[in-house]
Amino acid sequence: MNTHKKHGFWHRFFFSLDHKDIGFQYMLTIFLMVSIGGFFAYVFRMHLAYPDMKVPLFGLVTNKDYNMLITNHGLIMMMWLALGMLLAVVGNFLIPIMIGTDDMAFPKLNKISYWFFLISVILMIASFFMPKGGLGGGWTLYPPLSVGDFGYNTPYQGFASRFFTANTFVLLAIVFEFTSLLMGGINFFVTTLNKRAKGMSLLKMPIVVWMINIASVLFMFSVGPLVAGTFMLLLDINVGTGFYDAYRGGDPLLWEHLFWFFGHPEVYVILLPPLGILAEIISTNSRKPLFGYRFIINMTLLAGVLSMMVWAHHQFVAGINPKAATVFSILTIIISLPFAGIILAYIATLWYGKIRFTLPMKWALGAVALFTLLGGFTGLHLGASVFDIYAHDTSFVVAHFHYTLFPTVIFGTYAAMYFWFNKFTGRHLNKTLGNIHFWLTFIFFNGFAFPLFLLGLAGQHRRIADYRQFEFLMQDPLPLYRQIATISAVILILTQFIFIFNFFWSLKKGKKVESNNPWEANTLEWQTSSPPPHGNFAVYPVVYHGPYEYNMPERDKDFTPQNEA
Amino acid sequence: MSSHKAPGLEHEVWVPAEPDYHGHPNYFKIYIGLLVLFALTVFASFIGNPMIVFIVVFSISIIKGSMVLLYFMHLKWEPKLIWILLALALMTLTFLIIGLYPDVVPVERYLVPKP
Amino acid sequence: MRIFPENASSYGAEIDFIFWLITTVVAVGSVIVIFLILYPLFTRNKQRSPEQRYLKGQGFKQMKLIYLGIVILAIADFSFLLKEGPTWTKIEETLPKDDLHIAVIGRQWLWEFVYPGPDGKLYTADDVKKINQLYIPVNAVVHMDIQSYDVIHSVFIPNARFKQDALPGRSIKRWVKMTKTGTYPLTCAEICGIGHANMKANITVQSQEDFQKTLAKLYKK
Amino acid sequence: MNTTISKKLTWRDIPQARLAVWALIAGEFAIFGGLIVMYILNRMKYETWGEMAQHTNVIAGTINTFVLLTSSYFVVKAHEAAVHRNKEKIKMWIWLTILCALIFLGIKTYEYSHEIMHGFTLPGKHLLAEGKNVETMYWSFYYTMTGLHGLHVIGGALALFFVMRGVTKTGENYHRVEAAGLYWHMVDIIWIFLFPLIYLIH
Repeated sequence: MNTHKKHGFWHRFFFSLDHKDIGFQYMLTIFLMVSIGGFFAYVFRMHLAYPDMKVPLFGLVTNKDYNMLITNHGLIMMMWLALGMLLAVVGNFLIPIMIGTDDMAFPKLNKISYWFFLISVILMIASFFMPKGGLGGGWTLYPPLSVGDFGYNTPYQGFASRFFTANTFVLLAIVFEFTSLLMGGINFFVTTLNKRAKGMSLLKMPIVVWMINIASVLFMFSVGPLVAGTFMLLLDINVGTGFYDAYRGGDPLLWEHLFWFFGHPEVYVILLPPLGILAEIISTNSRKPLFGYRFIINMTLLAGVLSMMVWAHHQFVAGINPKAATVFSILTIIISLPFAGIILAYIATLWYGKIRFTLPMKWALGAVALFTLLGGFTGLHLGASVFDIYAHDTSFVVAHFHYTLFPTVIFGTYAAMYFWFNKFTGRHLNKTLGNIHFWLTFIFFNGFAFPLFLLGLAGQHRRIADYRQFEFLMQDPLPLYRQIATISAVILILTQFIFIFNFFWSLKKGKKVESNNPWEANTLEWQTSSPPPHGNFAVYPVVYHGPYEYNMPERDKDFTPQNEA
Repeated sequence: MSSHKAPGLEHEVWVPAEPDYHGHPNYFKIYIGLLVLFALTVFASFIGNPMIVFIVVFSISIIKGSMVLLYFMHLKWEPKLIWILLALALMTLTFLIIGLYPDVVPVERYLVPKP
Repeated sequence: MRIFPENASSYGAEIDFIFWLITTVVAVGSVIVIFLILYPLFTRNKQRSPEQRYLKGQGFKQMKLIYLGIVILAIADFSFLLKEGPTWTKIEETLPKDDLHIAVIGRQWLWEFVYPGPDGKLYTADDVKKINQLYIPVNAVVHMDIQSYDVIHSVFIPNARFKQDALPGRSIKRWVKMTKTGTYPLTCAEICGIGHANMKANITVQSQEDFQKTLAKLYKK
Repeated sequence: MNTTISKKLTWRDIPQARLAVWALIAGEFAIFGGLIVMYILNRMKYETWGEMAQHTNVIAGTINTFVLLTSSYFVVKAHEAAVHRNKEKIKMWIWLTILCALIFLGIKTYEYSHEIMHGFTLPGKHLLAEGKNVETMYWSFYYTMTGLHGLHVIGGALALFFVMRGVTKTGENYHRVEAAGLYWHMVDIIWIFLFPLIYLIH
């Protein structure tokens, strides 16, 4: 097993079957997507604050450009960054090594799912260059707008004119991405169940493995109806059927339902892996067992089931049955309870611990604080259907989901990067740059997202290219808020270059790790060499303990690796 | 710490199912049963009232489907996990149909002329 | 500094009240959470506390504070749900008797407001149509049939705290009762194409007499 | 100190290929189930779809159902042969299954061509011209559901073919016969639900 062969660049980045290499391929692909999404965010934020300015590197933003930018920013960040980074990358890097095995259950399937992902990325990027321009109908792709040429006012001119549109390409990209993630999810699921190291019972697995698996299963079921719906939408666009066409008795609301039936569990698919990452980091850095391991798993399962019953809170004013809306509102409020339990368990882990303020810990604490205080709690505002009448489709919603997604996706990913980078490369990320990166990101993320709450309360509705037409949105402090948000967002985006520089610099020149276990952690990935060889372990571990046995009584050191008898 | 074979690899070599684990129903009997139910389905379609036909035919379909699942696919002898997976799929669809019903069926809609 | 735009409808204050109610609950919760996070950070770091405790959170005894937290949040949740439910019923599920019945129709990218003609009935030949300008009487319940010709739009009147999507293929009846005269914006809150940003109308709330005059003028045209 | 190694790991009793196929099947049920849910709801709403259902070829559908049920039986026999490591029998039963798949697809092609000739196409331009707007959606659903199912038939048959070739050539991987067979049964089950819903309810 320990025959680690040196492979060339092409082999490593295109044909390798090793789960770590595939994870790295996913990561680089997603870096590409994120830089596009981030660039779009920069352009439209600049346009919002300074509508007349020619945005540097882009030029003047027209209404059409603006719609295209926000749509693709949303799609890229939700579908390719969040889902890809947290399921594919984290799952690929961590699952096999954390459960103490050599690779995925189906390495070839893993490779194929990466290729599907790559195809989806290519299709997505190709969609920007279609004859009629990129997609501009909102990332939710609500039908009458996303079906025809409504956005462009041109008549139907045959199949080719429909096929070579951004709508078709984006939908195909989404189908390919879902297929990729479905295959990946099945792979994770089977790997976890069948390839665990000797002694690794289900309740000795690290939380992050649990979370990725629950997320994969949740994804698998919630996405089914949407896949069917996507095929129907593709037929509507390209063949001219009428599934969502009100002229033929079709119903645009049906797509909204299907989309959010996937879309809401998707939020939890995105949320669960970072919660797992936070569990690892908080427990390791508090030098204390994770508080309520089984409780957290039970609450997650409960939240997973509940998350399939709350989707219509995205549609309170979309014309759904008001009585049903009441039910969905109550269920939405109820789903806050299991998450409150999970967050409280994390906070309880901090208590009576011995906290180390390492970099990953800072990211983790920042994520917990922001997610709970401003993301989770404003969820109560929006879950209450009455206030949602006013807040729906305003900047309040934008601020809310940036406060839920940014701390989990971005902070969670960075926490994972700073935590596991040394394991998978054998070198540390630079600490000083990391600290600067953290504080700038933390401050300017708040500077960007908090004003949006105030703008939303003032009635600023979403996806408007130019607010100057609305006098009530140009009253005194509001343009200032918009400028604060923009300047913060721009600095936030620039800050990420620090990380990119740090990442590639440390890859080549970073400080080498002194030991295999710099954080003195318990889980199995720290018990092999850094970077792990092909096949992960020289000697396959046998597991005796749970993953969070820090400060176990009657031990001379404060951590007990899982494979230590 | 002792070395042992990579876990999971032991399943690469598949051994014939042991009789106590993989039950062996009489496949031909099940097949005949399916054909009988299938004939019933076709006859039931002559009842007339679409609602009754729907209920009868759909229930027979469920019986047929579960027969294929249980015996042909050996679900009866599979561990609980598989049952849970299928139950989750069923649960998903139940939520979907309950959530969609009030917004699709009883709603009054009209056909919008094309602009 | 004003947080919300000026309220001009009969139920706007209740929606604002729900916001403040939840915000109060959330503020209290935030203070607790901030304390729970910060206290261990300041007291339990490396320099100050040598000994940590081996607590795994098993069994009811150790978990009781967490259960307590969940119960408190549940009580807080349901305390505002008790207020929220009836308000939702009042605004969305019940229709008070109408004084005026109009149709609000969205199309790319303008709003059409259809008034009943002199016969007082909507959807007859003598209906009058007004583009991007809506006149309604003050203190009168106005029923709106919200419709769309092409794509999904959304009627949004910030000052009335009113929002409803307009879906092609269905006519959604909602009501509003304005309590202050004046001119307020009416916008589209659901992306509907290139002109989404320009889809703006005015809603002028007039006293009864002024409204009758306006209506007469409309009929004359 | 807690040093017990858990002894019984029940879920490991499932070979990984079978587990993966079961997970795939559950996912496919969600996809087809979503489609069927939408169809049923629309069917309840629009009663005129019953007229359209009368234009389907019930006899062809009946034969097809019979063919698929039979093929399911063949596949399970192939699995039985795989348990006994009988290459020749595996070959025979799987060829019979693929034959059934081809018959199914042939009948389906006949049906499609017949219906298209009568003007019941996927976008339904003729019906639109007649003013039967709502009815076009019945045919859209018809083609989407049967077409997607047809793609699965093709996929399942290909999977069976490659598995059979691999098994008979190498004499290894007998478990793959069962995995591919499971997928084939799923295709059958979906048809068991589609057939009455599309053809029989008038």
